Amino acid sequence: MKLIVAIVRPEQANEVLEALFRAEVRGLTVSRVQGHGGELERVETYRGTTVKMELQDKVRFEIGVSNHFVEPTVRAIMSSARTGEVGDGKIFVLPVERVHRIRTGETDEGAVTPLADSG
Amino acid sequence: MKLIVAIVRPEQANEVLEALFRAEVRGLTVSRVQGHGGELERVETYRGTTVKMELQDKVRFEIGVSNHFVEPTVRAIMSSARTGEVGDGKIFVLPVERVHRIRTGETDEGAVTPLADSG
Amino acid sequence: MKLIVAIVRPEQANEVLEALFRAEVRGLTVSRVQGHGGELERVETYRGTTVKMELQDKVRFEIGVSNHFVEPTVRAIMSSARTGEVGDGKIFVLPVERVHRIRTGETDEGAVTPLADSG
Amino acid sequence: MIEPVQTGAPLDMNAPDTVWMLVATALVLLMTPALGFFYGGLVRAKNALNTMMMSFAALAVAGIVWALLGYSLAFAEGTGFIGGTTHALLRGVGLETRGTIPHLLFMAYQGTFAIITAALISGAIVERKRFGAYLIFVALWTLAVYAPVAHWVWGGGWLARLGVLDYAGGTVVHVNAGVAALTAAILIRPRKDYARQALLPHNVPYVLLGAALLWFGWFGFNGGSALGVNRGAVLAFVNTMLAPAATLLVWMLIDLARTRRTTAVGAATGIVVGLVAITPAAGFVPPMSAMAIGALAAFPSYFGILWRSRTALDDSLDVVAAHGLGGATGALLTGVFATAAAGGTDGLLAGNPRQVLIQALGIAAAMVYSGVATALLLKLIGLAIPLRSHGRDEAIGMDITQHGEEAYTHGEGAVLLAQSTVTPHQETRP
Amino acid sequence: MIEPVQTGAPLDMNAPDTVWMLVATALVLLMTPALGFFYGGLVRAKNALNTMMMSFAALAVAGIVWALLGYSLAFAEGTGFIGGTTHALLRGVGLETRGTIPHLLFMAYQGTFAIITAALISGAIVERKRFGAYLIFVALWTLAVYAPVAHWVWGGGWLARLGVLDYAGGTVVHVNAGVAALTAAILIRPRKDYARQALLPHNVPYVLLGAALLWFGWFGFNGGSALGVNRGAVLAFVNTMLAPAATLLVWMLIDLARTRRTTAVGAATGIVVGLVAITPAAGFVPPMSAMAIGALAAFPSYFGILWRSRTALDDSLDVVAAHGLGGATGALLTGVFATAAAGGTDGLLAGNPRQVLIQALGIAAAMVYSGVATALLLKLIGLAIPLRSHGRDEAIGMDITQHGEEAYTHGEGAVLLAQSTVTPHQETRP
Amino acid sequence: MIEPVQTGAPLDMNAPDTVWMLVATALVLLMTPALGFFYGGLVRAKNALNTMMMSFAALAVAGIVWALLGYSLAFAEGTGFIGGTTHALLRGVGLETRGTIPHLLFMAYQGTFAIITAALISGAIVERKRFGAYLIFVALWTLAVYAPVAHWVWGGGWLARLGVLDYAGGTVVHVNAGVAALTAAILIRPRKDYARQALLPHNVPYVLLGAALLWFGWFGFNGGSALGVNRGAVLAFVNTMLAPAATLLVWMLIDLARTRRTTAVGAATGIVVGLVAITPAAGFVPPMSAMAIGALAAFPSYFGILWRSRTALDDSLDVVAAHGLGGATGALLTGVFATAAAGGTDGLLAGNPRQVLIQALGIAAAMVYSGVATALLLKLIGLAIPLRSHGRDEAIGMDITQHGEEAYTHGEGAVLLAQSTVTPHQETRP
Ligand SMILES: Nc1ncnc2c1ncn2[C@@H]1O[C@H](COP(=O)(O)OP(=O)(O)O)[C@@H](O)[C@H]1O
Ligand SMILES: Nc1ncnc2c1ncn2[C@@H]1O[C@H](COP(=O)(O)OP(=O)(O)O)[C@@H](O)[C@H]1O
Ligand SMILES: Nc1ncnc2c1ncn2[C@@H]1O[C@H](COP(=O)(O)OP(=O)(O)O)[C@@H](O)[C@H]1O
Repeated sequence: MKLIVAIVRPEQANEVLEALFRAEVRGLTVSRVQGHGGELERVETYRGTTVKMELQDKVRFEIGVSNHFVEPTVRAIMSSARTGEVGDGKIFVLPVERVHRIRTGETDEGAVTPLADSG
Repeated sequence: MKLIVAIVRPEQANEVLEALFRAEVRGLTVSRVQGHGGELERVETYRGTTVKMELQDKVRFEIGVSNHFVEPTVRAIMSSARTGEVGDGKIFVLPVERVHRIRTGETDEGAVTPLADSG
Repeated sequence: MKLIVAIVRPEQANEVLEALFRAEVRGLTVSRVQGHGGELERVETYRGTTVKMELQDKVRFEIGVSNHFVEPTVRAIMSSARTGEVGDGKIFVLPVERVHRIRTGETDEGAVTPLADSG
Repeated sequence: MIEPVQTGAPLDMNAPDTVWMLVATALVLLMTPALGFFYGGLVRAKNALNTMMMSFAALAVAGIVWALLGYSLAFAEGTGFIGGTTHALLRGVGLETRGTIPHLLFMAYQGTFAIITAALISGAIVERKRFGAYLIFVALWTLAVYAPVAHWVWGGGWLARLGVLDYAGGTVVHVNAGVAALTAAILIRPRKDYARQALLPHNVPYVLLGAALLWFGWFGFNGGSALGVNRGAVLAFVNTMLAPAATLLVWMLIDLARTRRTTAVGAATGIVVGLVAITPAAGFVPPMSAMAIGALAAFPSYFGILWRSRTALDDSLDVVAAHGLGGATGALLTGVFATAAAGGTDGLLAGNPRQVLIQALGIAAAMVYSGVATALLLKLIGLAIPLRSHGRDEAIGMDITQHGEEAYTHGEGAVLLAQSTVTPHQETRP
Repeated sequence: MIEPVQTGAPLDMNAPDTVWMLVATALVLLMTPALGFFYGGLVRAKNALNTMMMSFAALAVAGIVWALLGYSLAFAEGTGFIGGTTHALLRGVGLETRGTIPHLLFMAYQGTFAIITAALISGAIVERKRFGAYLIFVALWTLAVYAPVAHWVWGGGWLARLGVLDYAGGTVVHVNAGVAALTAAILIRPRKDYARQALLPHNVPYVLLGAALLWFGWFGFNGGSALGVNRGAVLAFVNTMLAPAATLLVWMLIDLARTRRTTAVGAATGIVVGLVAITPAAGFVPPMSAMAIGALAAFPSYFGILWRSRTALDDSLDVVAAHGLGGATGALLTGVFATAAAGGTDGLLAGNPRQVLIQALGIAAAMVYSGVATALLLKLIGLAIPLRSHGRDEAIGMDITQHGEEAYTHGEGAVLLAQSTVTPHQETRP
Repeated sequence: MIEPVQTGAPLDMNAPDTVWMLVATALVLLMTPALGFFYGGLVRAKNALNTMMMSFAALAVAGIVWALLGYSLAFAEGTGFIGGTTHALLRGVGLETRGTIPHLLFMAYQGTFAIITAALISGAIVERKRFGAYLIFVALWTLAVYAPVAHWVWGGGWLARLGVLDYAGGTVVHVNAGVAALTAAILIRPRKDYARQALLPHNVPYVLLGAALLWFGWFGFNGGSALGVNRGAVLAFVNTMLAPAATLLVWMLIDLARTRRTTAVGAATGIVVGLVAITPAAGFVPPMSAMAIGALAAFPSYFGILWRSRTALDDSLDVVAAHGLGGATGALLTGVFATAAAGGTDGLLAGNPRQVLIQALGIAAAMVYSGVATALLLKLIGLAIPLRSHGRDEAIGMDITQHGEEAYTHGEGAVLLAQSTVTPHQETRP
C-alpha cells in the first residue's frame, strides 16, 4: 500500500483527474494548496504596498493505492500534469502501513479497491 | 510514531472530533478537501453549461500518535464517521520517523503527549 | 528522501518561509488548515447560539527533502515558528519512497534539487 | 424617449407626491433582495443560494399574484373582511389618481409590501423547505393571508374602522409574517442538525449588507406610507432614521453587558428590530418618542432570541423574535406614544389608554387569523407534495439538491456534459 | 451649503421633473457597478477584478468621452445620421432647460446610458481581453457607435423620423450592445479553455446582488426616460416592476420543466432579460401587456443561451442572448403591444401591423451598423496593440496579469518589497 | 397608511425641495455602511467585521448624539465658535420649515453628515483599536469636534462670515476627518505587523462595492447640500458625476504609467478621492472645471499614498491621503475655479486670488482645531481605558477578540454550549 501525493497546476487538475479515471484509479482526495518552486515570482501592488508573491496556487492529489497500482498512477499523473514549463509540480510516493475503509471496515487492499456493486 | 490520515464526511466531522477527544486524542489537524470515490456524481447547471461534479466535500484529519494510540484512534474514527452509505471515507496509517513539538523542542513520544500543565 | 510536514501559526508563516529560503530550501507546498492542541478554546456567539471553537487557524508546510537536508530544514522551522506559547505546532518527518519531478521526469534527489538554470 | 404624447398629457396627479412614491416604491422593492442577503449570510454556505432564492422568487410569485388578484382582494371595495374582485387583472387600475398619485403606482407600491411580507416568512424554514412547495405557499399565502389582513387595516376593513393604528405595517406586515413564520417553523419541524450541531452564519458581511440595504429601503417603506410628500412622510422618514439608531445602540449595550462584546450579527439584528418596531408608529409619534420606541424594542427581541434558541422551536433566522415580537412591541407602543398632533390618534401617554387595547386587539386578530390560515395552507400543500427535504438532501445542502448549483465553485472536478457538439478552441477561426 | 444665491435663483426648470430626473440619473449610474457585480460573479475568481474593472472603467472612459464629445454627437443639431459638435466640451450645456429639466441634467442622464451600454459589451470578452485595448475600445465605441445610434432614435435622427418606438433603449442600448458583443466575441476568439473545461461562476451571490441593483437602477432607466414625472414615467416604472417579475416566473418554470430545478443564476438572468425586454416598450404599453412581454421574452433568451453554449461562440456571459435577443424581442413586441392610449403609437394588436415592420427596420439598422462599425474599430485597435492576452496569462488569470492584484488574498507568502525606508514598529514612538 | 390627517395638513414646506431632501438624506445615510464595505474589504479577513462595525456603530452613536445635542451645538443660534443648546433634545425641531424644508428633515440630513465624518476616521486605526474606546471616541468627537467645525462653516460661524466656500464639506467633513485620522494614527501607533508583514485587502470586490455605493450616496451628499431642488442641486449633482470620472481616469493613467497596470483598489480609491475633491466645489464651479478639479486631485492623493506607505505612519487605510489631502486640494481648487455665475464667489481664475487665501485659512483652522481637539480627546479616553488591543489579540484578530465572531465560518470544530435545555430533533413533534 502506498500513498501518492502529487502537487500539480490548477489548470491541469481536471486533466489529471481524467487521466486517473482512465487509469482505473477511482478513489482520491484533492485539496487547494499553494506552492513555491522555481517559478518566477509575481509582483502585486495594493495602494502603496508592493509585494512579491512567493506562493502559486496548486492542487494537491492524495491517492491511496495498492503496490501494483503505483506505476500506472504515477504515469497517469506525469503525462497529464506536464506542460514542460517550470512549476509543473512533484509526486511523492509514501509508504502506508494500513488502510481502512470506514464504511465497511475492510482494510488494506480491500479498502482501496472499488466495490463494483455499491460504487 | 504514526501519522493517521482520515478522510470523512463534513457532516460527521464534529462527531469525529468529539470521538477523538473522548479517546484522549488531544492534538490533531483538520482541513477541508474534496474527494472522489464511489459516490453518485452530481449534475449541476450554470446557464447553458451542464457539468458533472466529480468531487464531494470532505474533511481530512491528520493525527500524529504514538504506536499504542493507533488502535483507539482508528476505532474512534471508524465508529464516529460511519453512516453506512457510500462515501464514508478512508483512514490511512503512515509511518513517521520523527516528531518535534515546536514550542519545547521535545521529540517523538514527548511531542504528541499532551502536557498536563501547559495544555 | 523525507517528507517534512509542519503545522505552524499563521502569524509565523511568512517567517518560516523566509527561514526556509535562507536554509536553501526552495521547493515547498503550503496549505491553510485548522488545528486542535493545548490552546485555550475560544467562545463565540451568534445570536442565541454560543459555541466553543475547538479549532484554531494554522498553516501546514509540506516539504520534500533529501536526507541530509532534514536537519537544517527542521532547525529552520523550529527557530522561526517558535513563540514559546502553547499552539506553536508540530513537525512530522515521514519516509518517502520515491519522488518525481513532473516537468522533467527526474526522480528522487534530482527531483527536489533546484535546477539552477531553469529555476 | 422624448414623448410629447406623455409630457403633454393632463397631469391630474400631484407631481411631487408622485415623485416621492416612485422613489419609495423602488426603495421598498430593493428591500426584498436585501432581505435575501440578510438571510443568506446567516445560513451555511451550502444553503446560501436557496435562502436568497426564497426572497428573489417572492418578487416573481407574490409580485405577479398581487397584480393579478391580490391587490383587488386587499384594496377593491368589498366587505369588512376582504376586498372584491373589481380590480382583478388590474381592471380599472390605470393612470387616473387614487388619492393624489396614479392608481397604478399605488398598486405597485402596495405590491412591494406584499412581496416582502411573504419573503420574511422564509427565514423560519430555511435549510430544509422544498423550493417547489415554497413557491406554491408564497402564491397562496399572499392571496389568502396577506391580502385580507391588509384589507382589514389599510383597505377600509374592520380593523381600520375600529381605529387600529398601523402606519406602515407593524401588524399587517410584521406580526402577520412573524406568526406565519412561527406556524411554518412548527409544522415543517426543525432541521435535522438543529440543537445538535452549531449552525453558523457563513458570511456575516452579507448580513450587514442586507441590514444596510434594508434600512435604506425602509425609508420608502415608512416614509412612503404617507402616500405623498407631506408632514407624515417627513416625520415617518426621520423616525425611521432615529429609532433604529436607538435600537442599535441599546442592542450593543445589552451585548456588552451580557458578554462584554458587541456582535456584528447582533448589530444587524438590532437595526432590523428597530426598523420593525417603528413601522407601525412612524407617522404617529414625535421623534423623541421614536427613539424611545427604538430603545425599548431592543429588549423583547433580544431576549426573545436568546430564549428561542434554547427551545425546540427551529425558527431558524428568528423571524418570530425580530418581526413578530418587534412588530407587536411597536404596535403596542404606538398605542402608548401616538399623539394626534403628530398625525395619529392620541395614545396612552396623551391620555387615551383605550388606544393600547385597540392596538392589542389588532395584533390579536392578525395573530389568530395568520396562525390558523397559514397552518391550513401548509397542511393543504402538504397533502399534495412533501414540504421538506429528506435528511440526506439536507446534509448535502439545499443549493445542490434544490437548485443544482453551488454559491461558490472552483471548477476542479467539474466535467462538461452534453457538449459533444461544441467545436473546441483551435478550430474557432471566425 | 446654505446658499442664497442658488435657492433664490430663478427656477425655470420644472421642480418635480428635475427631482425625478436627479434620482433617475443616480439610479442609472448605479447600474454600471451593478453590472460589474453581475458579470464579476459569473467569472472565475482569478478574473473577478478584471471583469468588475471593465464596468468601473467605463464610468471613467465613456463618462468623460461623453461629456467632451459624445453628447454633442448624439444630441446636438446635426444630420439624420449624426449630431453636430455644437455641444462639444459641454458648450451651451448649462442650467437653462431642455424640455422641462436643466440641459446639464439631460446630458448627465444620457451619459449614464452611454456608460452602461459600453460596459454591457464587456461580458462577451471577459477572461481574455487585454485591459488597455479595452479602454481604448470603450472610448472609440462610445463616440463612433453609441452616439450615432442614439442620435438616430433619440436625437431626432432618421429612425426617429421613421417612427421607430424605443422608449428607453431596447434598440439603442441592448440590440446595439448585443451585436457589438457578438462581433467582439467572434473577433477576439474564445477563451483557451472554452468548451474544454467547465468555466463556472465563482460567486453566485454577487450575480444576485448585481441583478438586484440592476433592477433597482432600471427604475431610473425606464422611468426616467419619460424625462419628467408624468404619465409615461409612472407607466414605465410600474411596467419595469411587473415585466421582469413575469420573466422571472416563466424562467423558473422553464428551468423546472427542463431540469426539475430552478437555478439562481437563471433567476438573475431572467430578471435582466425581463428588464431588457420591457425597456423599449416601457412607456408605450399597458401593464397587462408588459407582463405578457416579460413572460414571452423569457423564451428566446432562455433557449438562445442553451443553444449558444453548444456552439463555438464564446460570448462568455451571454450578452447576445440576454441583451441582443432580449432587446430585439422587446423591440418587436413593442410593435405588437403598443397602444396610442398608453402613450405610444398603436401597434399590431391595436390594428397597426406596420409598426412591427418599422420596429424590425430599427433593429436591423442598429444591427448592421453596430456589427460593421464594431468590427472595424476592433481591427483598427488590433493593428496598434494586441487585443487579447497570451494563453499563459489567461491560465494565470487576468487579475494578476492585467492588474497585479488578486480579488481575495490571505497574505501568506506575500513579502514586502521596496519598503527599505520604512522604520519598523518598535521605533515608532510618536 | 391612508391618513387624511396628514395629507390634509397644511403644506408650508416646498414639496419638490422636500422630496429631494428626503431622497438625499437616505442616500447619505447609505454612505456609512458603504464606507464599512470599502474599509472592510481593505483589511484582513480576521478584522473584517470589526472594521465594518466601526462604520455601523457610528450610525447609532453619532446618530443619537447628534439628535440629542450635536445638532444644536452646530446649528442653533450661538457664538461664532459654537451653537447654543436651544435645540438640544430636538426642542423646537419639528415640521415647521427651515429654509424651504421641514426643520426636522434638515436636522436629519445634517445628522447623516455627522455620522459619516466620524466613521471616516476609523480607517486610520483599524485592526488594533479597542471597540469600546472607539464608541466613546465617536460620541465625544461628534460633539466636541464635528459640531463646532460644522458651526463655523454652515451654522453661521466665523468661517462662514469670512467667506470660506465649502459646498458640501471639503473642510468640515474631509479635512476635519483626515486630520483627526492623522492624530489618531499617531497616538494609537502602528499595528504590530505594520511594515514587517504585507497587510493585504482580503476582499477587493467589497472595496469596489463600497466605492460604488459611496458614489451613489454622494449624489445626495453634494446634490442635497443645495437643500432643495434648484440650480445648485443640479450643478452639484452633475459635477459629482463628472469629477470622480475624471479622477478615476487620471488615476488609472498614473497607475499605467508607473506600473503598467491599472489596479482595482486604485480605481476604488480614485473614485473616492474624486468625490472628496469635488465636495467643497460642487455647486460653485461649472462642469468643465469640475472635471479639471477631479483630474488634478488625483495627483496629491496618489503620491500621498505612495509616500505615506513608506513612512512609519500607519494610517492604515490612507484616510489622510484620500480625505485629508483630497479635501484640502478640493477646498483650495474651489478658491481657484469658483465663479459667481455658477453659484459661488469668484475665485482665482475669475480674478479673485484672495479667495484662495480664505480657503487656505479655512483649511488651516479646521486642521489646527481638529488636530488639537482630537489629540486631547484621545488622551482623555486613554486615561480611563486602554485605546488599543494587546499584541496577542491583534494577532488573533479583532473580530474574535472584540466581537466574539468571525466573518466567515464553516462550523467544523464549533461545539454548542449552554444548550443543555434544548430538546433535540427527534422529540420535536409539534
Ligand atoms: N521539495 C518540495 N516539497 C514539496 N512541494 C514541492 C517541492 N518542490 C516543489 N514543490 C511543489 O511543486 C510546485 C512546482 O515546483 P517547481 O520546482 O516550481 O517546479 P518544477 O518541478 O517544474 O521545477 C511548487 O509550487 C510546490 O507546490
Ligand atoms: N484511494 C483513495 N485515496 C485517497 N482518498 C480516497 C481514496 N478512496 C476514497 N478516498 C476518499 O474517501 C472518500 C469516500 O470514498 P468512497 O470510495 O466514496 O467511500 P466508501 O469507502 O464508502 O466506498 C472519497 O470522496 C475520497 O475523498
Ligand atoms: N498529534 C498531532 N497531530 C497532528 N497535529 C497536531 C498534533 N498535535 C498538535 N497538532 C497541531 O499543532 C497545533 C498546535 O498544537 P499544541 O498542542 O496546541 O501546541 P504545543 O505543541 O505548543 O503544545 C495544533 O493546533 C494542531 O494543528
